[in-house]
This record gives sequence, C-alpha cells and structure tokens, in this order.
Amino acid sequence: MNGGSFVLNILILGVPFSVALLLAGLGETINQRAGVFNLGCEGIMAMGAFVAFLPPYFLAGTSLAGSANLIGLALAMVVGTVLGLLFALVVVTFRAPQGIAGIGLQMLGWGIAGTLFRHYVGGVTGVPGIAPMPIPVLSKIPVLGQVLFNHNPLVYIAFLLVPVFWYILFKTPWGLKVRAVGTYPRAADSLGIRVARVRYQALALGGAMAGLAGAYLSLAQAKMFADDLVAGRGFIAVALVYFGRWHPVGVMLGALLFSLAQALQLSIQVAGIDFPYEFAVMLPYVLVIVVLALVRKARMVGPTELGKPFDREQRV
Amino acid sequence: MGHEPIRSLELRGITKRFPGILACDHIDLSVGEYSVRALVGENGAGKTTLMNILMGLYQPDEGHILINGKEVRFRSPNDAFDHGIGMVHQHFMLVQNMTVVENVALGMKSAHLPFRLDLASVRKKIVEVSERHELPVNPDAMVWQLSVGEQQRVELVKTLCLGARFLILDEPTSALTPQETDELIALLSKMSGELSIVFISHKLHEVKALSDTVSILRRGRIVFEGRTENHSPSELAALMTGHEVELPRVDSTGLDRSGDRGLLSIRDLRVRGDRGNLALDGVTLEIAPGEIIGLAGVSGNGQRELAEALNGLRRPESGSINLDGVELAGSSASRIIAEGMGYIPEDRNTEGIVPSFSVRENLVLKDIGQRDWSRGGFLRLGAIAANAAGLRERFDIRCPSTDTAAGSLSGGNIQKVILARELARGPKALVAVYPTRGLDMGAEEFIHKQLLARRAEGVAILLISEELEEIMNLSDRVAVIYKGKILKVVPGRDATKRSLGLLMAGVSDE
Amino acid sequence: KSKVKIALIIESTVDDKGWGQAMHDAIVAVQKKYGESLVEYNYSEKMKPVDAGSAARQYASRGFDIIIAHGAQFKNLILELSEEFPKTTFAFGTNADVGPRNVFTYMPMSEETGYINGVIAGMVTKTGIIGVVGPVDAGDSARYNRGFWLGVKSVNPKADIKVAHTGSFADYVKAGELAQTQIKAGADVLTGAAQQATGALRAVAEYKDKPIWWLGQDTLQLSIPESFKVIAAASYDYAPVIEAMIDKRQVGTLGGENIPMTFKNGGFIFKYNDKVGTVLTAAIRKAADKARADITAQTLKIDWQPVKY
Amino acid sequence: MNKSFKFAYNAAIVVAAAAAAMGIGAIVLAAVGANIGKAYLVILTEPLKDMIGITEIVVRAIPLSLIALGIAIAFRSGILNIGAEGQMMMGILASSATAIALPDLPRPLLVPLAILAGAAGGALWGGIAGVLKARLGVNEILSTVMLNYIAAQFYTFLLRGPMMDPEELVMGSGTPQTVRIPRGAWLDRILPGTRLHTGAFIALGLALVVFFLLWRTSAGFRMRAAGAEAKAARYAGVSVERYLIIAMLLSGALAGIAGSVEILGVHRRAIEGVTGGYGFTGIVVALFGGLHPAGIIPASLFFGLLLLGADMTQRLADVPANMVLVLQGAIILAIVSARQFMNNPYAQDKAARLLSRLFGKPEPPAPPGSIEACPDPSDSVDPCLAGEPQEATR
Ligand SMILES: Nc1ncnc2c1ncn2[C@@H]1O[C@H](COP(=O)(O)OP(=O)(O)OP(=O)(O)O)[C@@H](O)[C@H]1O
Ligand SMILES: Nc1ncnc2c1ncn2[C@@H]1O[C@H](COP(=O)(O)OP(=O)(O)OP(=O)(O)O)[C@@H](O)[C@H]1O
Ligand SMILES: [Mg+2]
Ligand SMILES: [Mg+2]
Repeated sequence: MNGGSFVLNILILGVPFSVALLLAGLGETINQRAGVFNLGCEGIMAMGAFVAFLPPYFLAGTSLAGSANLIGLALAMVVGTVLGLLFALVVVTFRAPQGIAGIGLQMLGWGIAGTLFRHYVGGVTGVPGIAPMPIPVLSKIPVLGQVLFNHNPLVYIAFLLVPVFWYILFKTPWGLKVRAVGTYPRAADSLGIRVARVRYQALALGGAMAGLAGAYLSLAQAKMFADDLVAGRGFIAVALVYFGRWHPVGVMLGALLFSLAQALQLSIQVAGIDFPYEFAVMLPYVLVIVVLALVRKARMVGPTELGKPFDREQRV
Repeated sequence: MGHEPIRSLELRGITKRFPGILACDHIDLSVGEYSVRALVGENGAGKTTLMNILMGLYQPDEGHILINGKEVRFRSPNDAFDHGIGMVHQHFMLVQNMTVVENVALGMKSAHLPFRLDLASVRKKIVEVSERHELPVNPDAMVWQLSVGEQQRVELVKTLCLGARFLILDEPTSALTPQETDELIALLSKMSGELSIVFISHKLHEVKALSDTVSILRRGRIVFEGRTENHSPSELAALMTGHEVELPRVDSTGLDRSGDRGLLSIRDLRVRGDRGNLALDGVTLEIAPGEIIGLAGVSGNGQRELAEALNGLRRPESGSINLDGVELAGSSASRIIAEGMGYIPEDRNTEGIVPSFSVRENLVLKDIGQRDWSRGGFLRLGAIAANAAGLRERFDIRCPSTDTAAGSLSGGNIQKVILARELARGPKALVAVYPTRGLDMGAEEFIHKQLLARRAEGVAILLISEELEEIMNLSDRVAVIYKGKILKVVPGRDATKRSLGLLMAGVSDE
Repeated sequence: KSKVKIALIIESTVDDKGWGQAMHDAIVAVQKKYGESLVEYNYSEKMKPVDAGSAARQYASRGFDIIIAHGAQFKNLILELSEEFPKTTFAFGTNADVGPRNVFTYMPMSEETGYINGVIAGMVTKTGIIGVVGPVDAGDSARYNRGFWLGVKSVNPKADIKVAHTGSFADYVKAGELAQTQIKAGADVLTGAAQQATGALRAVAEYKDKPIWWLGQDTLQLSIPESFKVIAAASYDYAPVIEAMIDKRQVGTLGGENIPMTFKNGGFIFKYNDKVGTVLTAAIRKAADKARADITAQTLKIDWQPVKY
Repeated sequence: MNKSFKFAYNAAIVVAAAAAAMGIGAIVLAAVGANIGKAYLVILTEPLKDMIGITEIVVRAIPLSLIALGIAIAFRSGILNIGAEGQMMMGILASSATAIALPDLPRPLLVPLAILAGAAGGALWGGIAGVLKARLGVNEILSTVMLNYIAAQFYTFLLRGPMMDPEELVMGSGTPQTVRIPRGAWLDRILPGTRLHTGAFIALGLALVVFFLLWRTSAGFRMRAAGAEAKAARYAGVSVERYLIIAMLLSGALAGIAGSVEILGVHRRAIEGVTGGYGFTGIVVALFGGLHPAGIIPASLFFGLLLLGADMTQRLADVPANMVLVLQGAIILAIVSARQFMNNPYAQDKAARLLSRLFGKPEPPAPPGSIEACPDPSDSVDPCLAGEPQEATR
C-alpha cells in the first residue's frame, strides 16, 4: 500500500466515523449555548440507538420493512426529545445541579435501553441498516468524491446540519434567545424572553440530536445493537463541544479531528508498525487535548452562565 | 401594541414578600401623564422590587395595578411592553458577548421573523431613536467593548426602541460621569414632555433637577410624598434616612506637603490594557502619608489599570511603584498586600468579596495566612469570629450574623465589609475605587467619615471616583487622568466642578 | 444422584454471543440433559470484580454447590472463598494452574481453534492480506490470534496478517471501524475474538457481493443473518467441563484439578458453513480437517507463545 | 413558618421524590414483566439482612467515599473532576507496583508506602488536568474525559505487559493481571467471613482530614475562595492557578488512594475492571453528600446499599442486570430534583402561602422591610412622619 492510499483511506473512513460525535455535539452545543450542560447525552444516545434499531428488527419481512429505517430514525428523535424534556424538567424546573443530573440521565438511558433490549430482543443482533448513497457525478470526482460523496445519507445530513446549526444559532430569533439565556438569562428575562421555555426547547432539540446520533450508531455505523453500544461516545461528544468552543464549525472540526485520529491509529495498527497497540488506541484522546492546549483562548465566547439554574425571584 | 396610551398609572396596595423579608408593604403610588416621579429611599427600601412588579417581572403577593383606571395583570415584561412601559434596570441588562443590535433585537419581537432575525430593521430603528434623542450609539459594537456610559446609553436606546412611552429608570446615573449625568438629566427633562418617567436615584440633586414629584420609601413603605420643588435636598435626605445627613469635608487648610516624601510614589508607570493598548502612559503620582489624592476622570481612561497595577493584578510594562521605600512594581498581589497596600475594588460583588463565603471569612480573606488568623496552617476560628464581631460593631455592618453569606447582604453592607477588612488591616496606603457607587446617602456619609479617619492616622489614600462632589469633599489634592496620562494635579480647595470637568474632557488650561 | 445447584458469575452478559454466552449455553444444555430436577441454575451478569465477590459469597452461603466465576480476573476471589467455604466447589478460568482441593480451573487452548481457522483463511485469501480484529492482546484471544497466525503461515507463508486491537472487549462500534480499516487496507479474510467480534462481522457483511470472508470464533455466528459471510466457526464447548465437574463432585472430588479444553477432550466444536458456497473448496476442507485431526491426535503441537505479530 | 410545617413540607417532598423514582423504575420493571414489589423489597432490605450484606455495603462505600472526598475538594475549588476513574487506575498501578517491588519491607512500612504510592499515582493524573487548566486553559471536563480513556489503555498495557504476572505467561493463560500483592501490604479484614477491611478506617480518617483541610486550614480556605469566586480570591492575593493545581493533585490523590485501598483490601492484585463506574458514582455521592465529608460518608453508605441491593435483584427477583442502572438513574434524578425544594425558602414560602390560602388560615405577617434575625431598632416610630404634612399627588 502506498502513502497516498494510506492517507486516502484514513480520510474515507474518518469522515463517517465522526458523524455520531458530530450529531450529538451539535445538539449539545445548543444545550450549552442555552446554559445547560447535558452529560446525559450518552444515555440519550443509548436510547436513540435502541429504539432506532427496533423497527428494522421487528418489521423485517413485513410490508413496512422498506421504511423501517426512517421510522427508526424518527423514533430515536422522538425518544431523544422526550428524554431531553425530562432533563429539562429536572434541571430547569427543579433546578437540580446539572452535572449530577446528567450522570443520572446517562444511567437511566443506558439502563432502560439495556433492560428492554434483553427482554424484547434478547441478544446482539444485526439489522440491514442504512445503505450508502453515492451522490451521482460528485462521487466520481477523484479523491474528493470518495472522501465526501460516497457515504450513507446521514453523513451528508450531519455535515449539512453544521451550517444549519450555525444559521439557527446566529441568524434566527430563536438562536439569539438561546445565546442570550445561556449568557445572561436575567437580561433575556427582562426583555420578556421566557428563559425556561427557551431552555426546554434547546434541550428538546439537543435530545433529538443525541437520539439521532445514537440511531446513527445502530443503523448506519454498527448496523446492530448491543448493550453499551455507545461506549462513552456521548461523553466524548460533550467534551468536543468545549473543544469547538460552542461553535458548530468548531464542533465539526473537533469531531473530525477525533475521528480522523481514530482512523489513523487503526490504520497505523493495521499497517503493522511494531509498538504496543494501546498507545495507538490512546492517540485520538491525546491529540484532542494537545490541540486544545496549543490553540489560544479567545475572549468572551461561549455561555458564561453555563450550568447555572435561573429563577427570576431567587437570588444566589 | 394594541393598547391605548397610559394617561394614569396606579399601584394599589402592592405587597411583596421574600423569605424573611417584606420588601413592599401595601404600597400605593400613582404617576400621571408627562410627569417625572422620583422614587428615593435607602438601599434595600424596596424601590427596585416595586418597579420589577410594575414590569411584570415579579408577581405581587397582594395589590393590583391600574392603567387609565382599569385593572391590568402583568405576567411577564411582554405585558408591560404592550402597554408601553419600559425599564432601564439598576444593573445592566445587556448580554456582553453580543452586539448592540443583537441586544436590542432580543426584545424587538417585530424583528423575529419565522426563519430569520431581521437585524436590518433593528439597526434602522436604533439609528432613528439615537438620532431623535441625540443618544449616539454604535449598533455593531460588541457590548463588552463599550464603556459604562456607552452601555447606559445603549440601555436607554434599547428601551426606547421597544416603544416605551412610560419609562422607569432605576439608578441610571450611578455609573455615569458628571458630564454624562448632566447630559442624561437634560435629555430626560426634554423627554418628559412626551413620556412619563419614574426616576430612582440616590443623588438628590438629580432628583431636584428632574422630578416633579417625589416619593420616599423606607423599609417597604411609602413614608412621604410631595412636590419636589417644595423640599430641599437635605430635607429629603433627612426624610430618607431618619436623620440629618451631612457629608464630611476634608480640612487641608494650612497643610503644606511640598516637603514630604511620598509614602506611595508612582513613577512613570506604563501599563497595557486588556486589548493590548497602552492604558497608562507614564503616570507619576506622589501620595504623602495622611493625604488623600482624588483621581478624577471619565472611566475608561486608565483608572482600572492603575488600580490593578498598584495591587499586583496587572504587570506594568515599565515604571516604579514604591510603597514606604519598598519597590513593588511587578510584584505579586500577595506580596503587595503583605507590604501594606489596601484596596477597595470597583466591583464589590466579584472582586471585593467571595459572595458565598460568610461575612467573617470575608473579613480575613486577605490575611488568612497571618499569625492572627492561622497558626501552623490551621485556622484560629475563635479569633476569626471575634474579629468579625468587633468589626461588625465598629463598622455597623447590618447582617443577621457574621456567619451569613456575604453575598446576601445589601450593596451598602457589602461595601462596609470590604471597608472593614481593608481598614482593619492597618494599611500604609489605600486605593479606593468608586467606593460609594450605588450607595444611599447614609452609607456614603459613613464611608467618607471612615476614609477621613484613616487619613488622620497617616494612611496615604488614592481615591478614584467619578463623583466630583466626593472628590472635592475628600481630596487634599485632585489629579485628573485623561487617556492614561495625568493631565494636572490641583489642590483640593482650588478645584471647582467646572475646572475639573474641563480637564476630564481633556481640555488642559495651559 | 443428588441435586446440584450451579451458579455462574460473568462480567459480560449471557447473550453476548461470545465468552459469557458460551458458558451460559453450556450450563443450560447440561441442565436440559440431566433434567431440571437435578440441576438448578442461577446466574449473575455484568459483575464487576467487587460485585462478583458479593455474589459469590451470597451463592456460597445459600448453599450453591458449584460456583463458576467465569474469568481469570476472579482468581483471587475464588482462592479466598474456597478457604471459607470448603464444602463448595468453585471454578474459574481461564487458568492453567491446579487449584486448591475445592477449586476446578479450566483452560481453553484456543490456539487450536485459531490454527484451523488460520489454515482456512490462508487458503481462502486472494489478496494475501488477512485481518485479525483483536479486543485486547491478552488471555484466550491472544492465544486464538497466535494460533490463527500459525495456521495461516502453515499454508500461506507469504500472507500478510494484519493484527490490530480495539482495546476493548465490548466496543462493537470500534470493532466495526477496525474491520473496515482492514478491508480498506486490502484484507479479504477476517477473524476476531470476544463479543466485540460481532461488530466486525457485521462490518464484513456490508460487503455483500464482494469476496470478503469471516472466520468465526463462535459457532453462534453461524446462525445469525450475517452468517453468509462466515466460512467456518469454532467455539468453546463448556458442557464437558460442566459435566466433569458435576460428575466428579458426585463422587466426592470437590476440585483440585485443571480441566484443559482441547479438541481432544471435546472442549471445542468446529463447524463449516455450507451456505457460503464455492469459496469453501474441497481442498480447503481437506486441509482444515487434516489440521484438526492432527491437533486432536496431538501430532501437531502449536507453539503459539513465541509468535510475534 | 413553624417547625412542624417545615418538617411536613420536607417529608412530603421526600415522599414525592421516592415515589417518582420508584414509579420510573416500576414502569420499566412492568415492561419486562418483573415483580415490582419484590424487586423493591430486595433492593431496600436484602442487603441489610445479614452481616455479609451489611459489610458488603461498607466495602463499596470505602472507595466511593474516598473518591467523593476528592471530588468535593475539586468542586470546592471550582473544578468538575470527572476523571476519578482514570486517577483511580493510576493509583492502582502505582500502589501495586510499589507493593510488588518491595515484598520484604516490614508491614508497618509497606502498607503506608503502597498507599502513598497510590496517592502519588492518582495525584499525577489529576495534576495533569489541573496544570492543563491552570496554565493552558484547557477545560477540565474535556481533559478528564480524555485522560480516563488514556489511563484505561495505559492500565491494560502495563497489566498485560511489564507488570503481568509471569505465571500468566508461563501457564499461557495471559490474563492481564499482576502477581498477588505480598501479604505484608494487605489491609486486614476486620470481620472474619466478610470482606470488610481496614480501608474503612482510612476512609473515615481521610474524611476528617479533608474536613480539616477545607474548613480548618488556611490552604483549604484559599482553595475554597478560589473555587467560590476566583476573581475575588485573586484580588485577595490568592494564587488561584496554584491552588487549582493543588486541588486537582489532592483530588487525584484521593481517587488514587481509593484504588490502592480497593486493591490492598479487596482484590489483592491489580486486575481489570476494578474501577468499574466508581468514578462516576463518586461524583454523585459527592454532590449528594453536599460536598462535605459529614454528608459524603452517609451518602456513600446509601449508594453502597443501592448498588448492592439493585445488584441482588437479578439473583432474587429475576430482573435483568441493567435494571441496576435504571434504578440508580431514576433515584439520582428524583433526589437531586427534590433537594432543590427542600433547602429552598422561596419554595417553602410559596407552599405555606398556598396552604394558608387553601385552608383559610391567616398567615403570620413578615416583619416589615428587614431580615427576621436583624430587626432595626429605629423601626418602631418613624421620626420623619411626625409633623410632616402629607401631600397626595394625583
Ligand atoms: N429576589 C430577592 N430575594 C430575596 N430578597 C430580595 C429579592 N429582591 C429584593 N429582595 C429584598 O427586598 C428588599 C428590597 O430590595 P430592593 O432591591 O427593592 O431595594 P432597593 O430599594 O431597590 O435598594 P437599592 O437602593 O439598593 O437599589 C431588600 O431587603 C432586598 O434584599
Ligand atoms: N437573598 C436574600 N435573602 C435575604 N435577605 C437578603 C437577600 N439579599 C439581600 N438581603 C437583605 O436585603 C437588604 C438590601 O439588599 P439589596 O441587595 O437590595 O441591597 P442593594 O443596596 O440594593 O444592593 P445593590 O447595591 O447590589 O443593588 C439587606 O438588608 C440584605 O441583608
Ligand atoms: Mg438593590
Ligand atoms: Mg434598587
């Protein structure tokens, strides 16, 4: 194998690997921009992965089999939304500390997915999943075509969502409200913005995205479901939001950096370079820290009230 | 907007409780068309709470609001906006990392198109309002880049852009320079011809200048209502605090310090600001023991950088800071503190105290490593408590107990905590930045007396303030800072409002 | 015969299509064979080391006769408990030691299954590149991988065997990513151990119409939809181990023996998948069968330890 | 508001929270056809039925409390440390390496040395996150999440490589684990027939130490100040960066000790899976315990009960193992929600007022314009009102 195809393979693999992190990260970006830090992302992803898997699994062979994936994706987003709203109830209405509540949600989501999976499915099982959809013409472009235009539809959707989320955050009234309630909720409140409502909406959207990210894992990437399929990717998605400094493009770069590093380390191992493989496995994690340590901190970005509950009347 | 303009607005029997506090106690208040109603009272009297109820931010426990004789219920500020009521809040309600347009757009529902934020229309509205009322603002500036005065203007423009015909202003001048204050007062009196205004302030001369009628609030009750023109400021002050208020004055007659060496001497200090600019460009000042130097200037001319450099929070580029013979330029904050520098910082809530710490902890915040408060690394809780009890007594700090979180105290009491800590340490020199900002007259009187007492004990004091009254009352000498340079130093007794005002604007009379 | 109560403690789950399920299925099979009236069975899954300690103690104090802690990480725990409960039979593996008098140990010699799969892989590959999706380079999967390596080399010395690890036993997604990486690098036959292998097999199954194949380390892989890619699979059969323990206990031997698992003593099963069609040629069958026969007859010794990949 | 009302209020909240948590659990239990009542009975009572159960609760509480103490230090200093898992692993490595390297050292030396080594290992790992944050501004959530994964790989690398039990190689079983820790380094078991070990005293002792450190020493005072309001602390001459690093070192050290104690007292060799979720549950315990040692100890026991009881349900009530997570998650969500109401005077006030409105009892008037505890003496007569002609403006 020559160097060119080595690099090309890393790019071809790394792009789809990044999608789950990207989808969840975009949702988490909205959450955090609105001032809520949702560590429960991991649990929502587990539930999303599980419910998305159900329609293809149970509808196989029926007349609905053709649209089973779509039903699965929709279901994952609905369940994600519901869990996002549950989280909102706990941290916005009940003002619970967000870190601990997030861990609770993570356990709850993982637990429910695992329990129901055991009872209703019973064992690790594959599904046909979402097929690749090369984009006509574009996929024929040398190199670029393979790297960018030869994937399953969710990959395109995820990357198209980056500008969409950028637009939502910075160009729409709702995005403005989201940013305001995450930075200075009291000011937003004084202008008649319903802080709690905006946070509920943000968490619902974030939940839907985390659900979709989980669905990507079970339907498009692994094409199967198993207990703990998510295996920590939700936590990484949350961490990448800090890496991306609460900007959709930054989060995309973070997800790509992580996933390309992942593809790189796997490729290094596969190339048979002789050193303990554990150090290869560490590579993406180390790289993310190093890159973040090297870039300079920008002033005044991000939600300064992140993690703090808001109540109009209560002080301190 | 859909509602007829407000001809009369009435609050009836408004009562609001917070845990353990009756903030508003059956308050009746009415405001007519095109009139200015001043609302004054001590810190914590309930002024802000009452206005928040009028804005629909708080729900009253009892009582109701009548507009043009009809009862209304405000569930959120939107309801108040719909009736044309707008408020400039006591603390800035501006999102720092957004632009001015975005801040205004947040409240302008007409710009909230289904899939797009119509910033162009907001910008147009801002330009229109700012031209009409002569309130220049740059719509595309980020809020954090603006000076305090500019931010105050943005607040006003924002409120007007939202269509306010009935304006509530909660201490709008407390952070403004004298010029800015005068301009604002002039502007408001012009505007009062077409709007109704409720004006809250601790500065009674402003109240006199602007308002038609005045209400005085004490402990949640209206204790006085009358026409402003019938009462002098000192009368009002007495009504407010329950006693005659007389702000003390420094007496530096007969003192000649030309031969004294400086206790705190600053030479040719150069310091960079947050944006890399040279915020202090060769400042030289000598402060003798027992001398108060007032540093007058429009905020943003290097005052913050000077205070921070003096206290080791900002590293000078060059120059020297000498305290009682010890060179301190570039030293750490802890070393400077140990050498006997005292500091009353600008932002009392996040720089002066740790809000969640108790009063007694805050009182030893700077000296916890000293033998008095810890031995062998272990705290001497008894001594710390006794210290707090003593200082509470001496400085009249009003708190349920010295174990109370300092952050829950009123602004005035927080300032007293800071003052008590800084003065009880027995500093050689003291840097006091805007020490009475936002405080009522009683508290102001107290703090001024304390500063003078320290002066008498030989402390060198640098008083940074925008209140010319305060500066002239307290300073032996007044230095004027402009664009990072000291323009002039004049003896306190020669300083006049006019001459200082000109200097602050950069007009040097030489 | 008197009634015997068996308890199983595993760190993964009983449906993991791998390590845990192999043991669970075996016990259930033995239970069926002996009758539920004779064999009572209870299991605890997802047992972290500390939980395993509580569960094992609980089982022991509730009168379970045979307590199997299925994993070498439970070694200390079992050694400790065996002293406290001298009348209870304990078992754990993989371990090649002979335990105390009431402890059985068992040791799957999984290089044997690896070798046979390797022979097949070495003959099937067209590209000459073979991928091994390892979990962690330790325990029985390390043995399997090395046996596989030797098997490939025995028939195809020039083959390029790409061994790589995910660093986790249960990260199915990452195993899939690794398999894809190997396929992109030219591998046309893959194998892998531990429960994560299902993730890799699922990735192989994506290449529906391409000649890319899988060799299974678990015969359960022959009965799932992805089986059309599985040429053959070997797996552990713990049933003889369980039966041996029950039988020995009935005659008063509570432990103190090591039970190796080999083709010879029926510890492994091996199955071809006839559904894969022509890729499984007669020549391949012949070579694999010969290897199996030699291993069973112990004329072929697999010296896996020096293998470096 | 009187005491009995406050009590009834708090009790009502606790009941509501418990009902909510159990309700969520019950839905899932019903969905998988399990016996709901039995499952709850097992969780709450089974572990308490015998000595083994009770001691097993403590066995879990030991590492949980140690980790939570560390997390409390970090939190109080303004850092959300979610890296306890990795710090614990590094503690295990350092501690077992030390014990194995010095088997002949006398017991009174070896035990403390091994534990100190564990502390050092954890401190190193925590310190990295501390330095990254203090010097380079790397968010600690990002760095600690990443460091957990790095530690996990390093852990297996050592256990299957340089630190592997040579016998595993000889025998060919190749399990990633060290040799047995020499006896001289073991923490004693306190009760025969149980696994309760002297690590319990270490945890209690360190709880005291942490309490003293945070609330009785000047270093702790500065750490708390830096955490509560970094700016004010900096203005008061506290070197915030330095204390941030110190806090992370200590936080990591405690997690390292948790790992060390778990190995020396329970497993007696470094094996895989020891940390298994303690790092995350430790965060929950720390916050449950109000970030205070006096709360952390009971909270760790409560979670010990919960973990053990929920775990028993799969054996005794035929509930899938994942149900443990469901119940834990539901309980955490319910209790953190409830806590906000319990300590909240605003909510209490509202409830009291609602009640009095419903039942028509007149509410006691609050003292006008002042804090209850701090009445102003000049309040009684209003000197300004005397003689002042009141004008009404209309
Ligand atoms: N959200 C709140 N929670 C608890 N107490 C409050 C709250 N808001 C106001 N208070 C209390 O109610 C009283 C009235 O406060 P308010 O802010 O209205 O005073 P103020 O007259 O505006 O004082 P200042 O002149 O200092 O602005 C004070 O005792 C204050 O502490
Ligand atoms: N959360 C609270 N709970 C109880 N009492 C409070 C609380 N906050 C403030 N107080 C009390 O209320 C009174 C006034 O508080 P308040 O904060 O309104 O003062 P302030 O001077 O307006 O402050 P600022 O200058 O910040 O506006 C004080 O007596 C204070 O002790
Ligand atoms: Mg106030
Ligand atoms: Mg106020």
